[in-house]
Amino acid sequence: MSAQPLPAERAVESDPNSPASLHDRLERVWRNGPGLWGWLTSVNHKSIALRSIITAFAFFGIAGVEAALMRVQLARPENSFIGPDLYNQLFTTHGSAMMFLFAVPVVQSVALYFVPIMIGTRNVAFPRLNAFGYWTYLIGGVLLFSGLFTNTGPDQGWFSYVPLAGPGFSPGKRVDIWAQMITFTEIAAIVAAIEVIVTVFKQRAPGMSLNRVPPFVWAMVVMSFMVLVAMPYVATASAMLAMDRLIATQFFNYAEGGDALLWQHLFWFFGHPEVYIIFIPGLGMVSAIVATFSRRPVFGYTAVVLSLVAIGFLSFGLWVHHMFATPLTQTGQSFFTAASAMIAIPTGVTIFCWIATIWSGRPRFDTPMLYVVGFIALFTIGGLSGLLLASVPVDLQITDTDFLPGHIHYVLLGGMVFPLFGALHYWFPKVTGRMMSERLGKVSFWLLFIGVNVTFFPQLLLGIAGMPRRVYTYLADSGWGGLNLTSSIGAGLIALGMLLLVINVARSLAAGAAAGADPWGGETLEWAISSPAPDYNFAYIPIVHGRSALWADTGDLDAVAGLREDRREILQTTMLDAVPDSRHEHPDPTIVPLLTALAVGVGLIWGIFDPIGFVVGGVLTFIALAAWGWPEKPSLTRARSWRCQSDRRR
Amino acid sequence: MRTRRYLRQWGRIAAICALGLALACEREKRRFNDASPSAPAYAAVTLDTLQPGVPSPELTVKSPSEGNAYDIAQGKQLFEQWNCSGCHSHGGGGMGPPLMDNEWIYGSSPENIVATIVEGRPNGMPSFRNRITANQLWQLAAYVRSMSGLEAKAPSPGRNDGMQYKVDEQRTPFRTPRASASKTLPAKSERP
Amino acid sequence: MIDRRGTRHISPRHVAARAAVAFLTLAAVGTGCTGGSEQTANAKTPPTSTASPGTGGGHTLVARNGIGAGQITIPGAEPEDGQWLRPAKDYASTRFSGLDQITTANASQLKLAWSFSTGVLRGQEAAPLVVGSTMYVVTPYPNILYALDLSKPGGPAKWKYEPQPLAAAQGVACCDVVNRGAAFADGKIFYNTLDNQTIAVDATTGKEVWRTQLGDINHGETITMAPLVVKGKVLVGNSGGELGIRGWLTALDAKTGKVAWRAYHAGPDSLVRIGPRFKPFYKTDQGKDLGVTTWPPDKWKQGGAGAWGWISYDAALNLIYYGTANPGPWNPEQRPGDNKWSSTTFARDPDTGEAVWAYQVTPHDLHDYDGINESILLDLPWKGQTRRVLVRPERDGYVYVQDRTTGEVLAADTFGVVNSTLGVNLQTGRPAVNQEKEPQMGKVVREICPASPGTKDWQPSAFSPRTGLLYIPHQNLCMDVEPVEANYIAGTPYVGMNVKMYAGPGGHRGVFDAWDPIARKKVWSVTEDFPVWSGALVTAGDVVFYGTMDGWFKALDARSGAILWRAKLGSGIIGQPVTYRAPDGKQYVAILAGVGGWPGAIVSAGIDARDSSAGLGIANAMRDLPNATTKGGTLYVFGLP
Amino acid sequence: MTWAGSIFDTAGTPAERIARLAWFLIIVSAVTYLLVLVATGIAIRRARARRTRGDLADTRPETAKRLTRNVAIATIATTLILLVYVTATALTGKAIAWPLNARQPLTIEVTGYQWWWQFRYRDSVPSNWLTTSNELHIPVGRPVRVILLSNDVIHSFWIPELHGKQDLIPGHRNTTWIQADRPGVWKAHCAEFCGHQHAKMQFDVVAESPAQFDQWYRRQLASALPPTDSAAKRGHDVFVQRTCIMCHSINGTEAGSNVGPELTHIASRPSIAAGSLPNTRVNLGRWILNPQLIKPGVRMPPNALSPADMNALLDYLETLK
Repeated sequence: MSAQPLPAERAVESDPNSPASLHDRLERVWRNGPGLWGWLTSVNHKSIALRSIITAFAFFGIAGVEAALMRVQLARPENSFIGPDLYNQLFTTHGSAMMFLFAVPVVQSVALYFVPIMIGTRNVAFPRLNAFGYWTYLIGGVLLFSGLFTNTGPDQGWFSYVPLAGPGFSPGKRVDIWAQMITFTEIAAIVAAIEVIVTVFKQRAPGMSLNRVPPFVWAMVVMSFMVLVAMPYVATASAMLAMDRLIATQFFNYAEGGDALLWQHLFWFFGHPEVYIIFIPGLGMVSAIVATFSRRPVFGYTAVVLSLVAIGFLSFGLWVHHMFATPLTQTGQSFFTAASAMIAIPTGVTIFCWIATIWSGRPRFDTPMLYVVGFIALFTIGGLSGLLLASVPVDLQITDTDFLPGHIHYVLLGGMVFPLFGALHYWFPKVTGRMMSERLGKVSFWLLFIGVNVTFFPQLLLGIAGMPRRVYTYLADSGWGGLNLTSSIGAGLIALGMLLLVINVARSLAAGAAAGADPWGGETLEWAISSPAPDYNFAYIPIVHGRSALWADTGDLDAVAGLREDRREILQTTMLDAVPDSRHEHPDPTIVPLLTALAVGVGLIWGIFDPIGFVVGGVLTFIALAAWGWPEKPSLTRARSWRCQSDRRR
Repeated sequence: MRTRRYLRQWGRIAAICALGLALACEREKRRFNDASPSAPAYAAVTLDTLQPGVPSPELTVKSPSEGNAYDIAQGKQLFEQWNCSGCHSHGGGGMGPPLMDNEWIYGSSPENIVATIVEGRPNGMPSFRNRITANQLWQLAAYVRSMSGLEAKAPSPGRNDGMQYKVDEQRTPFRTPRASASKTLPAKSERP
Repeated sequence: MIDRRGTRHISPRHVAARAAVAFLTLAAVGTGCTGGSEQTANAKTPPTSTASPGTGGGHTLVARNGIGAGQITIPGAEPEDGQWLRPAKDYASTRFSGLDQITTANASQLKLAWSFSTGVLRGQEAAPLVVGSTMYVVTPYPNILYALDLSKPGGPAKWKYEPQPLAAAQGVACCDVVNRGAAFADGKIFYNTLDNQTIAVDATTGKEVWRTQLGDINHGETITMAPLVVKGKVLVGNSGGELGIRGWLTALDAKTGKVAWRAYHAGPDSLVRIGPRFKPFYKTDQGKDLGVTTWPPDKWKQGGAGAWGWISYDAALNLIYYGTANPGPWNPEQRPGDNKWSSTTFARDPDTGEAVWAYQVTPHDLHDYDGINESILLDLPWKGQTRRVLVRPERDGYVYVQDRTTGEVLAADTFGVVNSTLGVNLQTGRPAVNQEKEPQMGKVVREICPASPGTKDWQPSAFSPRTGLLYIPHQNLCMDVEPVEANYIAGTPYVGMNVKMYAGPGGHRGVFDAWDPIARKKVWSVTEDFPVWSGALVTAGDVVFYGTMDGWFKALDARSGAILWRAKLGSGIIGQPVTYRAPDGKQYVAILAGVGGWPGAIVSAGIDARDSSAGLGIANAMRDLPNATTKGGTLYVFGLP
Repeated sequence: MTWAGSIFDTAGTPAERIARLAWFLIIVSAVTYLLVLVATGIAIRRARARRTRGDLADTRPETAKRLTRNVAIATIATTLILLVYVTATALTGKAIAWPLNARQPLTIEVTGYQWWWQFRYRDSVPSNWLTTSNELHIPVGRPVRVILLSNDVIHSFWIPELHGKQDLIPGHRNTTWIQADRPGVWKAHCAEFCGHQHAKMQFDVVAESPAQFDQWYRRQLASALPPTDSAAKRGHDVFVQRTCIMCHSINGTEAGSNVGPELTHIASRPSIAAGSLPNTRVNLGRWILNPQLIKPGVRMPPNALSPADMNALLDYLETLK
């Protein structure tokens, strides 16, 4: 069937109580303040998520340029384009930025943008905290790259193995900058995860019980829980590293009761789930796109959701397979090999379900759908090459070779970047109100798809050919020149594809065709509101009667009324069944999150140079938090009465 | 008018930032292949300011390793590997005098220290002439200075990866050098 | 009067035993003998004329020990002549004086007779010599030799001899620039300078007779030991186990200074002077060219094993006994194998230098346990028969009793806290190494006892035939170590170990023990706050003397350990007390006060203890010494009023 | 696909078994991948057809049932493949473990330095312990126990032809083993990022017959002969009086420092600079003059030697066969 969703604004227009004025009233209450001040004080989830996405893409761009530079250096043997010092900084900041400044923030930002809309609420749960998260993330990212541009770029590898990253072998402040960047981004990531979790569990539209939550939202919830569990490990580890370096703690010093391997365990206990943190949202995006473009809900909703949850759990049992060469007992080997194998099962199930969705659907192959097919083609290579790495004996041969960058890029580009680009094309109309060019989109897709294969398949082969990774050059007689050159050419294709993508975005922003509220005929609630989305998202909070909110057989969209329009109010519902529970007043724009982030920034950055900075930063943060928590007016009003206005209309 | 004030203000801020950046670059530079001031230059450094007649203008040789984290770290490795630590321990001394205190018999400036290493000193300090390259001499001197807090804290080494036997150089308090030669008293700028 | 800090331990069983002690005193022949002729006496049939105490005759040196024990005799005992001709007094290294004017009854009346400043403020480890009416004092670097006239009040200087050693030698002296004394023979004073010269000085005129350069500071060599003159040969060994030297013992002709022979302590048998006469007792010491095959290729050439300690001589067997020092570098992983002949006791023929037997006390030394300590030669009743033994309180914490004709170990008992080894296997002669305390690269091993200076370092012990007890000044230190790669650069240290020492169990750092070699146990023990780094002296008046590093010079009752007297001197004491009869017929006790040496360098060399690895790790254990004493270099002489 | 230096160019049992497993996994993966692609392709074609026909999405219960069955079958198939995978892995893992009954193994300590390798061959007689740098010889057919140590940061020991990697971790003593089943000359790399010159931290591996190995061993064990001609004598003096002596050792001379590789038989080695330059006179000269141009960041400094000194030094080093 072809769903005919009912845009909410139409409902607003026909409201007897002067709909235009309702829009105005809500707009007045929910919009950001004017000018720069308004920008700095915004607590709107869409504003913050959007600037976060843009920031993430900016970092992605810089890190991509770094990758390109590295590929130029490696294009031929004994190249002298970049020396080891700069090369090491480049590959370290490339990896760190891609992982910590792009991949996680961007998927979380997409979540923060679309999750509230998809579940039918007006803002995320803790808007000021959300703003704070963004500012810390921004500070962390700027810190890393200002380090790079002042020759203080971390050069120890994104994995920061001690003792190379320790005080003895990484002099100066390079590693400290890395460690604090981690702290900043982990604060931001944890904040975002809390936002998503609380928002999803407490602010879903009435009727959206947990078994009706869209797979995309489920993916984001699973990812957020994983962030909550995994990120503290790396944040702790990086804090321990910084303390080892700055105030002479002994966490990683074998001689004083510490251990270099402790770092690896802590890091990979985060680092392996990290990969899944990054691509589970990708699976969510794929689910959303597949459903919309196949014109049917995702096949096997329960299986897909349970698979996502299973992947989330299992991903915490695999970290040791990064450390097989450190070494490991036979029993340990078997356990971690088996655990690694096990995770392939739920991953397989999701892929099979999507294939089944397409199989039984009526797909349109617009650019977003192309990216989904690209995802299946690339990610499967990534996953299957991962099986080689999870097999201890084979891993001993190919770990730390170029096979690994090949594998991880297949996984991350295939599993996360392709879905993300699909999502970009898919939701661009919702965010901007304009369509992207299909032609340019398709060309750039094919460039990227071919580019990724040309770049990274040779790397898989190079690994098998015995080329170690993280090398700034290789000898002429190694016989690796041809494959490396191929790989570098592939990188050029990727760069070209990226360029077209940027042009497409720019052109579409300026002159893209206007998109209606629902250009794709989507399934989920975001397509029920106008494009671009209004500041308050929903004039009336919708009531959901099924999994596919907009494809419900009734075709009608019930709505809740009774939220105050003169202040920022959110409807809270119960955790499982989303029964309306209470109204919650949300804060107005405020500068406090920025100030708090700055105070934290002062502490963490000054602390790199002198431990006194931590103290000063701590005091400043305390002051900022005091301002944050200063009581003004009661913040939670228990709803005395709420009404559910059945507003059934065609 | 206003714009100009703005510009000036921003210019000032930019200048401070640029200085900070330049300092950061200097601190973090890895000088692999830089030409260093050659041996005769530091050999000409005088230890004493008392000179008959009119004192000659002071010869200044700038140590390229001052304030450079990488060089100080290299100096630290060399200090261990070339058995400096055999006599001076990790600054506390033993066969040789301590280096972490504020007694500087032959001067505390980088040039003085380099001269001491190159020429040797009569009561047991061997002469390393021709044994150590200029660059490494500066690195050693910078590390030796960091042992008593004469180097800035930020580039000074952190704790060892090994047994702990003293407070690391990064946290060693600055101690005003004491010696007969006034040249060895640090200029204000030398204070971290 | 008991030192407030010291505590006394008396074995109750031994109190009873002591009551049963009977002793014989034997007369010496001749008085006022000024000659230095080496008398040889048949140890089995000592002279047996009797003399009453205090008549000026020496005591013969036979004692009867308690419960069922036989007699302990000192082989080659010379009659007491009131002189002090070599640091150990006699060839058996007993540091026992037959003078008995100072007794347990009157020791409390000891008063300063006179003092003399050497003008050198480094560690004073030397024993003053007394020859006739002259006292000879050797200072640390610059190794000045003073002759003091004992026949005049206040001991004014007769002359002073300055050898002017190379100043650079200070840079290769591992543990302060000490000198352990001179030796007198044939009218000459023989002693060594820090820069590896052996010098003979005319004892009367102070004129140099000859000097011979024996080593090279550019290879890390120094000489700090006191030579021993045996049968017209001056025996000298080198120091520098921390600087990659090649250790040796050299004999010089006392008349000309020509090198008579030199025996290396590593390398092929020809260099070690191992020949057909060589019959070591234990299997692991037998074999060809062990000085090469027990080292990694070529490393024996930098393997340390000097001989900077004490040499004893048994005239009857015509053998000298001495120990070799630690192998280099300290880091044991860089020298797999037994590392022969480091930490080894050698018995050699003094005429040719041929080794007769050798016993490696510490094969593959792990903790810088030099084997240079004094061998005290005794004829000991042992399981029903008299054995000719040497007794050696060793650095590794054991008192070794060895048959000195064969090298067989009869007993090895700990006299301090030892956990680095778990006992000595008397069948194989090898100590059982405690694997847990074995230093390994990439590992810090903690709480190794004893620390590198051992349970007892160089500080010589004394043996009294009257009490049958051995008086052992020693220390109670443990350590943490971290081996690191040592790099051999000639003329610089070659150690490869970061060390941090601290007081052992009990918290005290020094101990003064009385040890019964027959019962193989401690009889009494006095603990001191700082290591007891001075030598011991015991007299026929049953008074035992030693000094502490915070400057107390003490006299104890040799039987009970009760403190009889003490005096606070100007600086910490690490010297060797001697006693003599002055031309005025009275007995005096002399000691050099001047803190230094390995543990005292924190004062004498101004080590900064904020670095606890300083001074090869001992600074950490000694960080409060600068509060207790200051530099010095003064000779103090005490006598009865 | 057995190009030189690859993990399939095997010369020893462990590598051989791993290669077999890797092939198996690659084939299984490739088949799986093809199946996924084919399934996707069919899905797209069918769906396309439906679209051209103008049909709606197929949400009939019977279709859903069929699809559920197919997804279940695919999942079960995946599980079975994974079971085989885990079993194969465990079997191979067992097969490449150290053979406990190995007779007369050779034991070699490998120490990693930034950025070179030291090998120490153990022997029951200490004076037969052989230390070499950046060149590993092993006898064919004899198992070799390898003890892995690091002097600074984490490195990884890897000879692709013989076995997988094992890390050298400060504070840990890892072991691995290798055994060459055929003679060969290979290049091995450090496989764990270890700083500036990780890329050029290599060593040469020579597997040769036991007789050749013994010959090599005996030759390496000998000290360097004293120089005979005047040029070499001068070169020797340059070596022991200039910067060289601070870091390098040559058995039989005064030089005994371990900061850099030991050079007792440098002239017999195929390469210099940790396997990154062929050992020729010109390369050696270039390297000594300014190693930073060849390996930026390497710990060896530029050495300002006069041409005459340099020539003499090279003459001397060339005598160290």
